[in-house]
Amino acid sequence: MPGLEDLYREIILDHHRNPRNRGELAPPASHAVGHNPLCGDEIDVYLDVTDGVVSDVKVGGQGCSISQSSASMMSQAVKGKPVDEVRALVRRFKGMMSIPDEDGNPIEPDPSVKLGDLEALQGVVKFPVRIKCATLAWNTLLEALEQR
Amino acid sequence: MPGLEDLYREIILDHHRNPRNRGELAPPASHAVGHNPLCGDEIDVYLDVTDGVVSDVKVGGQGCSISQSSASMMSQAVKGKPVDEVRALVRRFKGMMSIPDEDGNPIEPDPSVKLGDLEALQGVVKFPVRIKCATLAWNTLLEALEQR
Amino acid sequence: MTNAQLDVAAIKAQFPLLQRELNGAPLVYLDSANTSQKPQSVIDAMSTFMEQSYAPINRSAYQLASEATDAYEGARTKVQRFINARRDREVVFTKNATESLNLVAHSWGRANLREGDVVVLTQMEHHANIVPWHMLVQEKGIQLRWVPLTADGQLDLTTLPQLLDGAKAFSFTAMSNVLGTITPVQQLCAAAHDAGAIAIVDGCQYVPHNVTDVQAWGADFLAFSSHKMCGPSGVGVLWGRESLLDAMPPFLGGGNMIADVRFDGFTTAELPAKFEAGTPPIIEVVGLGAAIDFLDGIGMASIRAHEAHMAALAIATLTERFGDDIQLHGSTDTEVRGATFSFAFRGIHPHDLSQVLDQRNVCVRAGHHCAKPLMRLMGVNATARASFYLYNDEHDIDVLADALDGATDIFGF
Amino acid sequence: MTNAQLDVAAIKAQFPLLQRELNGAPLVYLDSANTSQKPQSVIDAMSTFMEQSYAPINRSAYQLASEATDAYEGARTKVQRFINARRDREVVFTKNATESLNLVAHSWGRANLREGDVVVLTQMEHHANIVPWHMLVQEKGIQLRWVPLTADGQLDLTTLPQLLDGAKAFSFTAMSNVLGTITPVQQLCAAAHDAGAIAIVDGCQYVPHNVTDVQAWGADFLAFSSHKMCGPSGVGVLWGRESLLDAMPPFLGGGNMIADVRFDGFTTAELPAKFEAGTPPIIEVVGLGAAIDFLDGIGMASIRAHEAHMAALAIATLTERFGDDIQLHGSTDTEVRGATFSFAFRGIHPHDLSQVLDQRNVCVRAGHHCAKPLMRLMGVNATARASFYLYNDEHDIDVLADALDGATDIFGF
Ligand SMILES: Cc1ncc(COP(=O)(O)O)c(C=O)c1O
Ligand SMILES: Cc1ncc(COP(=O)(O)O)c(C=O)c1O
Repeated sequence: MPGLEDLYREIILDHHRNPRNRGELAPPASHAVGHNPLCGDEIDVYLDVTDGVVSDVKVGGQGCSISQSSASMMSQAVKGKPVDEVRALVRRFKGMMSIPDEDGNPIEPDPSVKLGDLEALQGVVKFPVRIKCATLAWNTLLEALEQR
Repeated sequence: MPGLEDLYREIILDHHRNPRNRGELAPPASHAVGHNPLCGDEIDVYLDVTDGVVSDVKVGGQGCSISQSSASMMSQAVKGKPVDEVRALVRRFKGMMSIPDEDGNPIEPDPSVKLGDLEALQGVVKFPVRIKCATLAWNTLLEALEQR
Repeated sequence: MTNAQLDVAAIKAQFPLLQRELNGAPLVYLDSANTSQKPQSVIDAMSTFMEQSYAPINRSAYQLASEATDAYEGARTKVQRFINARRDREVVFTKNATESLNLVAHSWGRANLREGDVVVLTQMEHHANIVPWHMLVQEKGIQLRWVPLTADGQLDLTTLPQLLDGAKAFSFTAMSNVLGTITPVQQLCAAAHDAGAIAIVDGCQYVPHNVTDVQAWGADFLAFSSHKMCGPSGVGVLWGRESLLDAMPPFLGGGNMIADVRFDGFTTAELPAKFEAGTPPIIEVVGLGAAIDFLDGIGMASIRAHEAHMAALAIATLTERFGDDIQLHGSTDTEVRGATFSFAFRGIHPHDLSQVLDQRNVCVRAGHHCAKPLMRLMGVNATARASFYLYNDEHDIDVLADALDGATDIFGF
Repeated sequence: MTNAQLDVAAIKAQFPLLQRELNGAPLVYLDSANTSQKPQSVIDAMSTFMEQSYAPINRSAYQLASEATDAYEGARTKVQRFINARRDREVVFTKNATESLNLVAHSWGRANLREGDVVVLTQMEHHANIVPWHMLVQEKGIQLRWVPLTADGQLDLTTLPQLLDGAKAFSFTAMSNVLGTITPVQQLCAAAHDAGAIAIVDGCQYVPHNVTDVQAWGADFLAFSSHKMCGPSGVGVLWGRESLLDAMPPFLGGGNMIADVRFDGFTTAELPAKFEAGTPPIIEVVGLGAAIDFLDGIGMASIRAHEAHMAALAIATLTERFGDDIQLHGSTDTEVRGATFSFAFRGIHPHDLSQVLDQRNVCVRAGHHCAKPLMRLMGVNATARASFYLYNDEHDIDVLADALDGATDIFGF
């Protein structure tokens, strides 16, 4: 059994205690709500995109330490990034979570996409039930991107 | 395992080979069709009742030796009997087949009701799957009685 | 209250999974409200049946098939007796309680409910007793009314007559899977009947833990699942009042449920076959029969007494140790609650809590427990839930408490 | 054709029930088209799972639950590979093939069929692929058309284009449970698609006996049952094309199939959860996974070859011994038939025949085989049916023939 220290890295607990970019954005910002039907967690992602760049992002909702810190780290990572880089990052992150691509094949890591702090979430893979927690914010982000 | 001789008594095989009262009765005779959904057997019972007495009865349809001979013996047994005696006989016969009454209780044999040749069907009880074959004609008879 | 009635150590010894050690320590399984573990006798009954008597039922004439049919139909009689139903043809085997409730909503509902008709539910229902009715809202335009709750998680019956006024059905749980609340089933059935409504009881959480008597209740339908009562997955029960079942249209179509099929139509078989389309869960029904034998051997009244004792002890232990840091949802009165506890602990998210408890082999569920409307009412997304069954002992409560202490070390804020 | 590929003695040895002796003689089980026996590996997989890893799936965070979830979802992947589906989310676990077909008729049918719409079936369908459509005739006023049969029990495809003209769905069996006929599935799927209809395949009798490839077929839905393929009862499969499943409304409502539930409505979960309401047949799905491992270990192509050999040998033996006294229904061409034989013998009613065969421990089914429309077409109420599977050997054919001879002694007329 993998140890809890693999899951609850200090940086994760920090984001959990002090979540970044909490709040809402008024329309015309896009807004998506993600549910984890297994545990009832809900995440709101608000997104402003200006000239193809994520100019602002806010996160709302409730969830466990993993889903909350993943959302917080996600918000930091995507803010100011061009939309196509954001998409590449989502893909890279999902690959790290061993989520397969559309065709069910493993996602090869793209070395040009840097994960930075997000690597702290790597340990989640050892706790398969928590993968859905970690990816919730990211799927909701994708939905918010679709809505534009 | 009970032997086949318990099931296929000579009198049963005789009724199977030479079924009595085969045929149809024209309306206003009542007519009911019984299905054994398990094996697909079908039995037609036609019934004329005059002054409270079963004045004529005919049997149609197809089935196995047990259902056919039971129908044939039934037709002999009820012809000419008052309807209430017929009902008592059905009850007695079902009791012999260890069919419980409406409330799920065993039917006590009523010694005043004579089974006669029908006792040959007693051995069917040892072959529970065949009980439905033996009772098919009798249930259909009840239905034909209801229809009047 | 003493625990003299139940020899838990002896019971626990009959559950192979509870002998399992993970990371060098035994499992403390506190998730029986979700699904229960299986005693050796049930496992063996299924294996032996497959090894010696497996065959199609109700279809073939040979001896093996008739042995299998006897085993299957024998289990039906066991279920009938276990819930004190009047006749065994009132007992329908489904795949789970969810199918049982869908069967009622679909078959009884479609035949008896028109636009504007009212069905009354309670605010603490499981999704299985909500979504099938929502589907009828969408399809038929029926209306739902909800019995509200008191602060300690019991049904607030003050407005029940108004809610039931003009209603066609009242469908409610006999025991909440979130709060542990046991509802006054007999009284609720009577209230439904007074209003001219039928009474549908979700017995998922009640039947495994208490003496059940559908005739004493005066209920019209009862749904429950084998897997929560020491039986296998893959089989549920719908009991229904004969006259209602007889009058209902069929649910699933196929083999076994027909009297005749032609190119241009079909007629249905008698009860209970009418509602058992296709090859039934033969092995599983046999397993359920063995589970009933097992539970009967211990005695449902003793099981209930043990669980009331466990509930009282859990409340005492946890509040003593953690005071205001733990919030146990639901009533503290063990007369109206079973041994299923949702709780909040020191602001730690239930998912994290269950992860940390798992480190000590304590299995509790975290989530919405398929009762999202209730969760919203409680103002939470999720709770942690510890549920005790006949194989849990007093020591398990201490292990839980110790493990909770450990959680604080990580999320110490 | 030789039988070099299959070591039947070794296979038979793995089935405990086939070792059983009744009245001092071994069983000759010839009713696998009805339901199949279970190998030790399947029985053990279920017991071991219950003893060591049983827990709720997809709901709880602790390690035991995640082991159970892996076992359950791992079996889904096995099924996916076994039928060569594109993705595992296209694989839905039901309670049996009957539920699978009802699911399609109900959910796809209700969403896509209006009054007057045409669904095409064949005259040799099982009730499970007739009655759900009859229900839609009653409820929605759809129309059914029937593909006729040739004299030797194959599909008569001469009028297929006309029958399919304007049809919305074509639902057909890949192999008849009465006649043994294997239908040209790929061609039928293509014909359906040419006409703009979807193709629904009842694979109950095909999947256990042949290599299945839903992508090569170009099918849209496939239904089959675990219990006919060496797996436990209580679980069936519906495979569906992802785009169709995604677009369909749910079937049963309850836990697991929802994304959200409120007092005023619900939203559905993603595939496959959307169609798996309530606690699924966890233990049974694990058993099905073990059955697939077992069948894969032998190889479906070898199983098919063995059964073609058995079919040819049965035809040769029985006609040689009984000439015109036996009438084997269906084709004699083993390219288009499996080893399932309905037959008539010397005017003896099938029920009586099976009773007499049972005296020699030969288990055959007598009845309408849930195909009453076909029976009427054949001009009979019932047939006797002997069906062979991978554990039947050439000797079983001889025992059957000897037992048939014995029947004449009693009904010698
Ligand atoms: C061709 C065919 N379709 C459907 C079914 C129904 O399968 P089940 O009874 O497992 O639902 C069967 C088996 O009885 C069958 O042989
Ligand atoms: C109160 C209640 N109702 C219904 C259900 C549904 O039971 P199942 O999942 O066995 O269908 C459950 C269990 O999950 C329950 O606790």
